[in-house]
Amino acid sequence: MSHSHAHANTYLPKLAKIVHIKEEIGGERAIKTYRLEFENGDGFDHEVGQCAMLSIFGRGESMISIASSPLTKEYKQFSIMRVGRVTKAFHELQVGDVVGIRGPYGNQFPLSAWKGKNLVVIGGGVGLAPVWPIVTTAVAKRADYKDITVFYGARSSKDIMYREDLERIRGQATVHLSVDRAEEGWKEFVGFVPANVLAKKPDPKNTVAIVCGPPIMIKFVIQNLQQLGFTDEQIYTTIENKMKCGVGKCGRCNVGKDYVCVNGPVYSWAQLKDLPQEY
Amino acid sequence: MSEQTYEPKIVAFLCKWCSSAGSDLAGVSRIQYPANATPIQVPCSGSVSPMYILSALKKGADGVLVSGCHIGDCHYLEGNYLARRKLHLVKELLQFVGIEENRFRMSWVSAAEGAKFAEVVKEFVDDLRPMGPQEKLKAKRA
Amino acid sequence: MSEKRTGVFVCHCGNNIAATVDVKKVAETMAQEGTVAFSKDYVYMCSDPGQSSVIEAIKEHRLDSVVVSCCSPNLHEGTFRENAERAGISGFTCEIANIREQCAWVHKDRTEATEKAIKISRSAIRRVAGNKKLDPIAVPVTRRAMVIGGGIAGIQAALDMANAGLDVVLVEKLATIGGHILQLSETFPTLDCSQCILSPKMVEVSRHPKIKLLTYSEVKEVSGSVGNFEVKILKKPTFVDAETCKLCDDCAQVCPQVVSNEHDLGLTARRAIHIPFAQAIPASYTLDEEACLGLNPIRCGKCKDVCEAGAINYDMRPETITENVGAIVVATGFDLYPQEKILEYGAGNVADVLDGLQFERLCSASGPTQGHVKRPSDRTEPKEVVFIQCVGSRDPAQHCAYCSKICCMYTAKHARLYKHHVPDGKAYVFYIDIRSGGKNYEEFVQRAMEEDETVYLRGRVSKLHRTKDGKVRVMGVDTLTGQNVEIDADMVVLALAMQPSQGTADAARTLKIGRDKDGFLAEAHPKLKPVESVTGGIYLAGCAQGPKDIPETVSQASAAASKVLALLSKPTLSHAPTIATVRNSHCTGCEMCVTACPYDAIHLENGKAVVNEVLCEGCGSCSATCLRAAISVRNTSPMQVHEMIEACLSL
Amino acid sequence: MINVQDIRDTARDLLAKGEVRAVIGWRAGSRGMAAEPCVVTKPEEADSLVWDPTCYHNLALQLVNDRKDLVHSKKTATAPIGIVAKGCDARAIVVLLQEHYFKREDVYIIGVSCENSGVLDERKVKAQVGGFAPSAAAFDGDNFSVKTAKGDKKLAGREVMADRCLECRTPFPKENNTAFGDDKTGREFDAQFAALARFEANDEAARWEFWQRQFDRCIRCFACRSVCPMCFCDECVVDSIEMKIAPETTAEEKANRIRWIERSAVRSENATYHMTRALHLAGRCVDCGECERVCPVNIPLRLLNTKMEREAREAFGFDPGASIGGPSLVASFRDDDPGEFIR
Amino acid sequence: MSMEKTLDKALLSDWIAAVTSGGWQVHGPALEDGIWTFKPVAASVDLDYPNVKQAPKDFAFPQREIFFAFEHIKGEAPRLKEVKPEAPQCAVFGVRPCDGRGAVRMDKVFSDNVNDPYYQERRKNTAYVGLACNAPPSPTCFCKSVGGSPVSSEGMDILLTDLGEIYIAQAATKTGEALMAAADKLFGKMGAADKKQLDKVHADAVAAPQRAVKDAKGAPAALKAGFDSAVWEEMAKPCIGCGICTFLCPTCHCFDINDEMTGMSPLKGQRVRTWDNCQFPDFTMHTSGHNPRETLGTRLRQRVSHKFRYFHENFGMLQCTGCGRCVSECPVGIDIVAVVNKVAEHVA
Ligand SMILES: Cc1cc2nc3c(=O)[nH]c(=O)nc-3n(C[C@H](O)[C@H](O)[C@H](O)COP(=O)(O)OP(=O)(O)OC[C@H]3O[C@@H](n4cnc5c(N)ncnc54)[C@H](O)[C@@H]3O)c2cc1C
Ligand SMILES: Cc1cc2nc3c(=O)[nH]c(=O)nc-3n(C[C@H](O)[C@H](O)[C@H](O)COP(=O)(O)OP(=O)(O)OC[C@H]3O[C@@H](n4cnc5c(N)ncnc54)[C@H](O)[C@@H]3O)c2cc1C
Ligand code: SF4
Ligand code: SF4
Ligand code: SF4
Ligand code: SF4
Ligand code: SF4
Ligand code: SF4
Repeated sequence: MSHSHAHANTYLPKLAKIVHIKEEIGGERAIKTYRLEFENGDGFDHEVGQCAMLSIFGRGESMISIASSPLTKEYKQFSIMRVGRVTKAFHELQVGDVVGIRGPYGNQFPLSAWKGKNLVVIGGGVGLAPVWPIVTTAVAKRADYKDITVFYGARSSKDIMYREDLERIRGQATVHLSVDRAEEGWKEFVGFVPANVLAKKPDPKNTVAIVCGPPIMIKFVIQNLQQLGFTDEQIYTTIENKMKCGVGKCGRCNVGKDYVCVNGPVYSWAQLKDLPQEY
Repeated sequence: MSEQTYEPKIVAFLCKWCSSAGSDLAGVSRIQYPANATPIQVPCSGSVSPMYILSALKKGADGVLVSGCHIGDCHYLEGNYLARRKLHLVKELLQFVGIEENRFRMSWVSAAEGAKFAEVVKEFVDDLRPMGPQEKLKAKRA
Repeated sequence: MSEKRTGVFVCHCGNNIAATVDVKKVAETMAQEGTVAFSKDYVYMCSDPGQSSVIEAIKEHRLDSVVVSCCSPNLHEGTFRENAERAGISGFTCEIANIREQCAWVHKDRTEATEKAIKISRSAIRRVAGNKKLDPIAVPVTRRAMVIGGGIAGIQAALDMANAGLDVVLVEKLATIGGHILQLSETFPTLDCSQCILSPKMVEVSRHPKIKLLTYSEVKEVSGSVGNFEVKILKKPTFVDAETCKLCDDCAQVCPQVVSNEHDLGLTARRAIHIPFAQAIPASYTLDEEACLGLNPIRCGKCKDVCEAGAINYDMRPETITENVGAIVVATGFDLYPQEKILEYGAGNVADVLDGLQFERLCSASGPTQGHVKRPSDRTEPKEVVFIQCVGSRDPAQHCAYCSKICCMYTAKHARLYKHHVPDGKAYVFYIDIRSGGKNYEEFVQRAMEEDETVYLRGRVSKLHRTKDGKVRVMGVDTLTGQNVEIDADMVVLALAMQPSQGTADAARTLKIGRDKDGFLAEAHPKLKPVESVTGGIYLAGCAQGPKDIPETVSQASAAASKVLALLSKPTLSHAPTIATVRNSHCTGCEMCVTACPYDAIHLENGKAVVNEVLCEGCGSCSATCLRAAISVRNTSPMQVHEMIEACLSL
Repeated sequence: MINVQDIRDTARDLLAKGEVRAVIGWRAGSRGMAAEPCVVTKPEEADSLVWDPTCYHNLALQLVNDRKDLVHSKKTATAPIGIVAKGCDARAIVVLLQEHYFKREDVYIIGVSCENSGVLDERKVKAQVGGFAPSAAAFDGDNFSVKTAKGDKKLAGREVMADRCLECRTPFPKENNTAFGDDKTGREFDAQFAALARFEANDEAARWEFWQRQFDRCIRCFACRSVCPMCFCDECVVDSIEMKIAPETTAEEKANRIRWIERSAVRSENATYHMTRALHLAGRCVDCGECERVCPVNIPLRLLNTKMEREAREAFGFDPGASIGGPSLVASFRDDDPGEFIR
Repeated sequence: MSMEKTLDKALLSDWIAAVTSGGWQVHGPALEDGIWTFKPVAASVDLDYPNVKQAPKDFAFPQREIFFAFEHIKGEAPRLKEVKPEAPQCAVFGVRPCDGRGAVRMDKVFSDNVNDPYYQERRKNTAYVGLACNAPPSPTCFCKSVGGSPVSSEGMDILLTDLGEIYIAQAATKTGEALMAAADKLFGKMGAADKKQLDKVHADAVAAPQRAVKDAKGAPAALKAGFDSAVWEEMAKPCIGCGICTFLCPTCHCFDINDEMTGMSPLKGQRVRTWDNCQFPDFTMHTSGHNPRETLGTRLRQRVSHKFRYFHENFGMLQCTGCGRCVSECPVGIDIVAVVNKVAEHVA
């Protein structure tokens, strides 16, 4: 995997304007979705699964998955959880503010290799964002894929991100939502995502399953998928490590021989099993 | 900065009860003094962490003033005793590494001592002026 | 939580600020600050329209915080904070940038002053950016009060409060209440007998259903804070059951142990078992353990043998009593400056040189001489008496710097009492000047001079000594005539300075309340808070706070009582929320903050510092001491200061 | 002279009886002459313990690490931990106890006296042999014989002993459960603070010239801080990010982490770091000299710390590491603390 | 080697002068405050020295590098100004073979995948004039066992060998040749005797006994097999988690990127890169506080595995060059040689 940045200064962000902000989830660890448009016609294309380093000057940089489909060229979308210095600063921005962006970084989901297959996309919490472009891209190229199933779970119905988008794609994909605890008016599954997966029993035949979410969720989803007959090669996930440079030099995301920012963040379970469990 | 235009920048930590009130009195009495010291009101001289002083110097202060109530008059009874001990160490250390000793000044100014406050600032500025800008600890970012 | 939206309001203060500071420029520059959503200048921010405009701006621009660049926060911080509350935002998110007293009024150069005003305002903006919305802390109060010291001050305060319906605990160190007044004979300016004025009050105390009297007791430990103190009191055993004691004096008759009688200042003696004086309250004998031959094991036992009432109980043990009160009045009174320290007047070793209180005893009908003035050395009636004023007072070089205030008056009284007892005697008074401010006081002194023919000599007595013929030679100078004066007196009375009593020092230490340079209890403000101590909920009355006479003592006691009544009139108290908070994750439990805190507001729980919200005054000493940035004062966090430093150095 | 076998026997005994769960001590190093710290957990390992003039590490740090391990693993100690401690190590333990980092009954101190000697300064040895690392050293009580790439050399103890040892006043660990060696408190080397006094003879300009050069050289490896038993803070002022993150730590708190000192190893930041550290160690530093020893670029950190130590002693009558009870230097005061500098 | 010549030791200073006048800033070893460092050379330099304390990696990878400056005025878009490294041409004299090999490894990192423009800019302006180690090795040297040699010219532009009165200068790159050509007349032809002596000196140097990683070839596999071994934590027990081993290492390259403020009204600052390292506890810590390498053992494993396994898996060579710095300078004596050997022993 190599980029052709031979002469560009990869550390120098491009500028992008926030054109839209949507508050997905409130609370202490709020999530907001931002649409960024490149300034000065200076931008880049990306692939499904890649991320970008977003900057707030004076505060620092954060690696964030690009949550929009590569087919969408006008803007790039990011869903950011407010957890620390940079992300908190992001949550204080408004439409019209300009931030820094560099990338794209990382590998991609082999979406074209999955043509003709069933896709099972499983997300939890903010972990829906990195896998969301799989859903939107596959839905846009609906004919290329067979069944598209989305599992998504959150703590409560208030914590469900992309709520409208999930409803909108229901026609083209099967959507299984879940909340952790029973609540009034909730008609769908109650319980954790792994349980929902086990209950709905997606068929492993000619299927790839993509999982993203909190580590503990990933662990149990994978166990359950294996129980349903998925092989390690059929299961994909993405991992997060601390990143600074994005180009495999600063050493933070180094796990075994891999630099997650270059060789990851997308891994099949077969590949990931071979890496040290340092993520 | 050329010699002529050099105006020492002073950060002045003033305790709320005595020194800040003392500087108010200087104001009420219209006692003129140089505009070089920008006050930061703190509850007590005892709340001034040595970090504040080092930080101010690092940020480019030419002088740092800490002023509190006279010994025995602390609104919080003992805060200035603690300040005296802590800041004695700061003073010694600054001197030890070769920072001009008069870059850091401490004074006791009561709420009644408006004139003294003005005098302290005036003297401090006079002390600082010949020293020129404080470059030793100032962060140079280039 | 979200981005700060601060509004900045720059006041012209008419021309007070605007004359020197370019207020428009300040407002414009502040608009450039990251967190500022609105900025304007106005001629009088504190005026009604000014304040309303802040409210409007808060609403219109969804401001969550306010900086007013105007005069000293001492003047209008309250005004603008209340105003902010009216607009629906927390008062604690409003900060004042003092650009008048600390800027416009002290500088002339418009450019410099404007720059400084910008820095001050910017600094306030940075401070407010870190301010949290806070609510005052409400603390339930214990509606009981304690009075420490049972002199006239303590008695008056206790009665006032009890009469208003408050439960009061009165703690007195000695075996009886009453204090020094009981040693006086008659009192100026009316010359009525001190016992007559005090005894009814003492009896009232003993009978009052709302007053719990703890004599022979001392406060050992105080914890808690305004509204809720927990006080531990050590009650010494008297070994006599006050209820049963019949005051028959049988015990004292048989007691073999004779010691000097402190009530008569050593002019008489008493037994180990004794009653301080006849009218003592509680009315009971007391066995002075120290003077007794020995209780454990019992060495003598005579008193118990003779006590028919069976009131004596050698098994009494010290008792620790815990009382919960909401407020405390300290009325621990005075001692006389020790005569031993007056070297020039013989350091107490010259016979017939007495102090004022001893002279009071000599004049007192209940005193050692039944009211006949006699020299202690030979029990003869002194014919020439010299009274020396200002002994130990007004002498910063050697003794007390302060004026003891009442000595002029009591010396005049002494001279008069002496003349009333010994009409053919001669009274001389050495004085520096006469301070007789007080209703009918000057007249009283005039009478001493005119009616009672006291010779007032202006000047200092340089020394005195005993002559061979048993007189006391007083050598001084009359500064009015410039003549040296030498008098061979039969008796000399020194008007010694009043000093805070030993019990006052002890109480100050236990209660952790400040004292002034002379050791008197420090008032929170010399003019505006004369009966409050610096610690909330603790009040001062009587000579423990400074020398004073009875009327003043009583007024102050009543004032303290009314302060307590006001304090405890509500079921809860509110405490400023700008106090220290601990970040548990960072605290290592080193206890440095615990030691540093002047208010003992911090203790450790499970190895982490915990701040008592009520005790903490928000001084920040803890935060400057903690190496781990684990403790800081709300709304004055190091982060805020860090940013303010930056603001001060901007430009 | 201490017989190292006594130390081993004691350690073995304590471990065998279960009176301690481990013994922190020194063992022979793998890379030349120097010993290295070790933690012995089995009685049979006790024989690996050594005691010689290359045991320069202040083992109190290992106690701090042990404590952190326990807290981190949420374990409770089954028995106290044993530690072999020199005079300076023991003083450090005293400060840790004073600051309640652990309890006295949690440690079993096997004191070893430095008697008439002290520990070697490897740097001095190197300087004596042209900058080449010595591969082995032997000590005969007065002299060291060292082997180097450039040949062998005999060096007088006085010449190659660590500075801190030359100025040491407490070669005997007073706080101990058991101790070996004699209490030779009155031994004759340099006067305490002698080096400090020499430095202070310089004028202001020379002092700054000196310190500026030192500060400039710092690479901010933080070995000085990391090796210091008193720098046990989980999060240090120089850390640019929040290090102690608990579930309740808010985004706000992480975002508000103050950057008093930037990561850049430049003069202003380095100077602020070292001055802050000196102030944080005032009244706590026991002059074990470890920070100075480990500094890879030879910054004379002891000078800074002994300056504070002398102030603590002379101005405030304070002797760090002397007693467990009593308040910390900067958390307390006396009515007659000096205040002449306040004008 | 294309160009091999002799240089009379007395002429070294003339050569340095010639190189200097050719627009190079010459650096050489200097003993300052008790430590050997490369310092700009004015006239001459004494090359009889052990090795510099800190590997000379900072010529291309300084401890602090400004990426760009930014300014953000309220209401406007942020303005960025790229800061190009001011990289004077530096010729570093006296670089030891382990450090030359270190440069090779750094080059790999900073050109793989994406070129690091700052590194590249500085690197292309740096020339290494190496110096063979023909004095007995320091007790901590172990270059031979990790595939190097005390006389290796890997990574050098020129390798000098001290033959007593003269140096043999062997150019290894075009730059090296140019540096020699700049003072062509100072150099003599290397005669057969010189050649013979050189070969002997080199052979002796190679023959001199060193400490050794017992089976360097097998190390990657051994470390893989020993990944979960308990010896890591055990060996890391005394480690204090400082930055000495990594900051001094010729091949450690990890860094941090931060924004340093120069003003807040208006907001101004710089984005800077500073060295960082895997031994610091916060290095891999996530914002959540989760730390994939929380313990000293896991961090020691990372450092050692990076040198002896991961780098090998990526680039087919060990990253460690055997300079021994981390061994000799570790405050508590953690010894990478002993660690690798012990893990290997453990899995065997
Ligand atoms: C591949 C990948 C994809 C991700 N995708 C997403 C996503 O889609 N959505 C999402 O919400 N999260 C995502 N994350 C996680 C996200 O990167 C982190 O939550 C985020 O970086 C946290 O940054 P923070 O600044 O808020 O936290 P902090 O931990 O506070 O800071 C992170 C960085 O900010 C800088 N910094 C911190 N403190 C300071 C200071 N005092 N001064 C200057 N600089 C400072 C430092 O450089 C620090 O490393 C992803 C992470 C990875 C690796
Ligand atoms: C010689 C002389 C003559 C005077 N003549 C007059 C006069 O004619 N007219 C006039 O108006 N004033 C006169 N005064 C002043 C008058 O005596 C005082 O104003 C008055 O006694 C003050 O009362 P007090 O309650 O404050 O103190 P005190 O009378 O001193 O009472 C204090 C009480 O507190 C108790 N106590 C002390 N410490 C403790 C403790 N720690 N715990 C518990 N209890 C404690 C003491 O035992 C004592 O009972 C005279 C004073 C002197 C010295
Ligand atoms: S000083 Fe700091 S670390 Fe020590 S107990 Fe107090 S809050 Fe905790
Ligand atoms: S702020 Fe002051 S009063 Fe409050 S806990 Fe800290 S030291 Fe005590
Ligand atoms: S050990 Fe030396 S180089 Fe490292 S941080 Fe400390 S002073 Fe700096
Ligand atoms: S320098 Fe200060 S904050 Fe840092 S570890 Fe040491 S004591 Fe703690
Ligand atoms: S191995 Fe040694 S040098 Fe490296 S971090 Fe640990 S203690 Fe420091
Ligand atoms: S790992 Fe150690 S021995 Fe190897 S190159 Fe780095 S510093 Fe030198």
